[in-house]
Amino acid sequence: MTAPAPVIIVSNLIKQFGRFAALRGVTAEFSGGKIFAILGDNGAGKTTLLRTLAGLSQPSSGEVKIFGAKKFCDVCQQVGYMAHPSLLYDEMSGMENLAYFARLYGITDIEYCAEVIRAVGLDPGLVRPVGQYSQGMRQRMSLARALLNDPKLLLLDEPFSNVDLHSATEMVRLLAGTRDQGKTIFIVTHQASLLEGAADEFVWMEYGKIVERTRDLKRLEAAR
Amino acid sequence: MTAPAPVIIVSNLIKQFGRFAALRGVTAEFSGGKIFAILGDNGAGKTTLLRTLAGLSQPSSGEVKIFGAKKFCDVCQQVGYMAHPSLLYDEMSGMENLAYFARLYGITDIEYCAEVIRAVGLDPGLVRPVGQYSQGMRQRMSLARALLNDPKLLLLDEPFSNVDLHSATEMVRLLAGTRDQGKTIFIVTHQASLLEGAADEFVWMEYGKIVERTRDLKRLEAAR
Amino acid sequence: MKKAFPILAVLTAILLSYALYLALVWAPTEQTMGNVQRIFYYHVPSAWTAFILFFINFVASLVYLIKRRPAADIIALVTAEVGVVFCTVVLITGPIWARPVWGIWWTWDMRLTSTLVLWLIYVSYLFLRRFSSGGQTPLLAAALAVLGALCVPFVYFSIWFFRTQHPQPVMGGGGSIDPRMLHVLLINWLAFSCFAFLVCWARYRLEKLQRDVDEAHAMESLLNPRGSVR
Amino acid sequence: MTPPSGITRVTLLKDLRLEWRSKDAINSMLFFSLLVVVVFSFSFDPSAEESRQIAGGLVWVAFLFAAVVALNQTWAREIRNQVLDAYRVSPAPANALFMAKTLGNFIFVSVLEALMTPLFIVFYRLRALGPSWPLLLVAALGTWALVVNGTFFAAMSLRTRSREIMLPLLLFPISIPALLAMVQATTAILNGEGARFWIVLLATYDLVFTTVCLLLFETILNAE
Amino acid sequence: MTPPSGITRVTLLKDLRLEWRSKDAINSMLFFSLLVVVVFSFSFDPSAEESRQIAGGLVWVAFLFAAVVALNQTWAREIRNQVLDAYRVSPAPANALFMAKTLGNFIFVSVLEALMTPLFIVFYRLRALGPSWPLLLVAALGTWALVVNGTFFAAMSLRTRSREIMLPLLLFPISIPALLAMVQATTAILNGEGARFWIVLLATYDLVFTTVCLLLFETILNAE
Ligand code: HEM
Ligand SMILES: Nc1ncnc2c1ncn2[C@@H]1O[C@H](COP(=O)(O)OP(=O)(O)OP(=O)(O)O)[C@@H](O)[C@H]1O
Ligand SMILES: Nc1ncnc2c1ncn2[C@@H]1O[C@H](COP(=O)(O)OP(=O)(O)OP(=O)(O)O)[C@@H](O)[C@H]1O
Ligand SMILES: [Mg+2]
Ligand SMILES: [Mg+2]
Repeated sequence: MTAPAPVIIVSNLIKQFGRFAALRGVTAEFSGGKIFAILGDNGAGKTTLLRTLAGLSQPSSGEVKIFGAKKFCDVCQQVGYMAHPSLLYDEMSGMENLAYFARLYGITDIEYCAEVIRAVGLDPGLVRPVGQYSQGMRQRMSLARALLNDPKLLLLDEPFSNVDLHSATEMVRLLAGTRDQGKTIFIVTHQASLLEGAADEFVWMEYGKIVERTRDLKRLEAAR
Repeated sequence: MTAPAPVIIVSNLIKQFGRFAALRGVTAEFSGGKIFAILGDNGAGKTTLLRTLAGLSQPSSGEVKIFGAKKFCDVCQQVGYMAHPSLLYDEMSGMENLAYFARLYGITDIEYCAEVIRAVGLDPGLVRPVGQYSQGMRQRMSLARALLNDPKLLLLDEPFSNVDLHSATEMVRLLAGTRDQGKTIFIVTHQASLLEGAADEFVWMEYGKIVERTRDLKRLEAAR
Repeated sequence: MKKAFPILAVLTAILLSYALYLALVWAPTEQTMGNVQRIFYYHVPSAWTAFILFFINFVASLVYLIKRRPAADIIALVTAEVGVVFCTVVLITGPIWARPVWGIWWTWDMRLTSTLVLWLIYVSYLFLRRFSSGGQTPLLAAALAVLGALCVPFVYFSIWFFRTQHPQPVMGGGGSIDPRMLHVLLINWLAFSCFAFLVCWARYRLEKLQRDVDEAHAMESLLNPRGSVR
Repeated sequence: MTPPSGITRVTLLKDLRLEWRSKDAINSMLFFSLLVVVVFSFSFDPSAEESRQIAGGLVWVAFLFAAVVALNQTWAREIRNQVLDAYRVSPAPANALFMAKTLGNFIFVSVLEALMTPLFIVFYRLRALGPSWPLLLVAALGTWALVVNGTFFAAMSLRTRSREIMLPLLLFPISIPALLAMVQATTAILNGEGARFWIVLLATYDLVFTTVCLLLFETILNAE
Repeated sequence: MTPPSGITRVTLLKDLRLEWRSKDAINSMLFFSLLVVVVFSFSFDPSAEESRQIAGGLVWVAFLFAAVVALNQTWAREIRNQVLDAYRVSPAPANALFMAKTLGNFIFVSVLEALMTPLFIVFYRLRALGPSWPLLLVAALGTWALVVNGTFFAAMSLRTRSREIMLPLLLFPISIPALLAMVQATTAILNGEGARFWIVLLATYDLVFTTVCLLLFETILNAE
């Protein structure tokens, strides 16, 4: 592998909600092919940062460049986003959901959708609607949706909260595998210990700023 | 302290949702003055068990006895319940919330409510509505509501999910203190490690049954 | 019990065909309205049957509220369903009759209106049963059934002033009806009641079976060490 | 113990205070009722003699639709963070809550009506031929009929799918007698005829349905 | 890339399939429209000559109320698990979604009207004096006017608190010209007079508002 080039450049990002600033000047560069774990206390601005990266939230000031593009819609084909809610239709089966979202990305190949489902360890033949899946299954399906367009950049918001330890470790393994294929992955989570072996860098946020970036979780936890 | 007497007796509790049995015969006795951590995979039936104990969900068959009473309403003065949602009005300040709920328990003393808020480490003078609290503050306020009637039995559902590590450890400390005053506490959680020092017993649920009760978390985690 | 069902079914079929013969052939033709009047033998017995079924629904719902017996809930469900069907028959035969006789499909007459309101109430009951989630459907439905039944007398009082175009009750009213017509009417009513009872019974057994199957599934998942097969 | 009436009072006060504080509901309902009147006058040329003669019906249909929109929001605040569960685990009686909600809605809808009526009078140039004070009585009784059933059915539809559409489905059929009585009484009074019968009918309806709703509400509230 | 029209098609088909599968919405709307007709006929004695003369207005007001209730549900499915965010991060154009929703609502409301009209005709014994086929044109144009604005404003009110009440607040004022045109055209046609002016007015209204909504929708969708 060649040395990874910066995939995301964030400069002086500020996001205000009324009088309150959720992001108070975030400046950072993130290089490709790595897993970044974004940690921080409640209200630190992690979700806001991720939504801004995904173009779902317009920053009050500052700039985000993804793959060199300033407008998110220019690169949306290459980004996958997974939020805390599932972003899936509860009434449709997993396969129907993926088939629909695939069309939004211009993919019409049904067999390909089935493959993605298999990749996250689910059975594409399941006819049950997603609403009746267990929490763990739903999170996987949600991940499958984010992986659908074979994105080079993955943004995941609390993928493990409310998921049992077993399912969580399995998901981490899956993500590490994806990273090894050269993808860049951002994971916001409160359960840093799950990512101890997998993440390449831990990013600590506090009061709307990135205050520390380190490879050593132990040291970070001791400091905070 | 004298030897604790059984506070909760659950016999052959079954709860069905249509064709699906969420609780499949839970039989157990829990003695007073302890912290019980209820663990288990997603969908194991932990929340259902807790809701049944709190009289919010009627069992399909089987019986719950709390402090010897079969009907929950006879002992509701002595039970505190905290769910995953906050059970608070987002539009009122913490103090107003507590003042209202206190009235439901026949408490009219405002100063007492302020004390409870102080006990969970918040400032009773805060005028902001609860909806604008950070997640961690809201969880604390929710705990304050559960503690309001000075209950002998506390039922807590995932009090730490989405709460940062720092707030969580503080909450555990607070609960341990409450236990030392002779209260019985049930905590459903996926973050067992937080309770390692504090819980007196770990209860492992699987497929709607209690399959193991132990004092040794390490052994439990190794086995599962 | 189970053996009685086919016997009753056969008897009902015979009775129904006999009643059909009486209504279409044997009964005298009405002088002013002509043959269209024969719809009378379906219209009126359906109405009476529907009323009886709704009454049973009310009683069963009360019983359920007090005793919480699943059987009462099933009875309430099936009587409401079958009652709505019979009430629909009244609401369809009425206008069919009204068109040639009165020259209009519908008028805001007291009898017509009260039937319509009754129908609306019990359809909303069925809607509630269908839409409510979770295991507490019977309770909600029973509560609604009681409120709905209480509403009926008010419906009658609130529309009594509507000028009425509809014939007065046969029973206990003026009684100006040909005895042969009355005979046919009563036989038809008997046949309809038997039929309604039969349908209710079949539906009861079906529903009971359905619930038993659910129960068995739940029991199976109780015994299965890995939980239900999900 | 706070007596039930005390709990009704605090709950009602809390609701009123919250309404007042946000003024959201009030403002939007005001505007809504204005709009309804305007839409009606566009649809039914108010200067036409015919429209004036059916003004009694117009007014009540407008009130009914406004009330349905208002009633749908009744329980919204209580289920937002599952606050209703907090009420249910407390020793406060269910009927106190029901009375508080009904009274709250009664006040709310009455205010609406008080604001819409002058508009109707102006737009449709209504003039009563006889004494018009009995209209007040009719309005009060009729509003109570709508509101007591509406509150009850709104609580019922909490337990159903597609909550919003359920309320009119349940409320309309049962309210038909009350609606008829209101319309007839209004028309009679406007035309200078006696409305004694209708008023007695309405009063009986109110009495019967209030009693039964009170008897049944606990069951409804505790159904999951 | 799937072209916009293709995405409109799949989205529309998905919505129709889901509606069809549950049939909930259809059935309940059917019953609701029946109830509206019945409530109207109780309030406005249909046998009275006066009510028959304003039947054009009655029909449209009934349609308007039914449509508002229906439109309020339009986006419900899309915001349930924040599926809308999944749409927004995809490269699919916003207008494709808007057209799909508008068409879906148009079909839905048209079906409603087709079902309510015979009821009105029977209950109010309506009979057109002139040729009645232009009524179809008026209905189609009028429905489109309601639906295109309704869909737009429903999307807009997603971002506001008290969502349900917002829709009529926004929709009614803007729809007043359309409503007026519809009512006048209907009355004119029923009375055998020409309605050319009103039809041209409606068509222009439709054209203008459809264009403007399409131009603005992307902004609305991407506003947080
Ligand atoms: C248009 C819709 C109509 C409806 C909803 C309707 C409804 C009913 C109902 C509910 C009853 C049973 C009432 C009772 O026994 O208390 C009934 C009875 C009867 N109907 Fe109708 N009806 C309709 C039209 C007609 C017409 C057009 C005629 C004939 C002119 C008619 C003739 C009768 C007669 C003769 C009875 C038996 C009288 C009695 O025993 O009550 N109905 N109808
Ligand atoms: N729409 C909004 N309006 C007002 N304030 C907001 C909004 N969204 C977020 N905030 C505020 O911005 C701050 C950062 O929120 P954010 O959701 O990014 O935190 P977070 O780091 O994800 O926290 P958590 O760990 O609890 O998810 C919080 O204080 C929150 O109250
Ligand atoms: N209202 C309901 N209707 C149908 N099934 C339900 C309902 N509530 C819970 N269940 C099912 O019962 C099972 C147990 O649910 P419960 O919420 O008790 O699990 P849990 O142990 O709390 O899981 P988690 O860790 O995800 O919170 C799950 O499979 C769930 O799907
Ligand atoms: Mg967050
Ligand atoms: Mg749970």
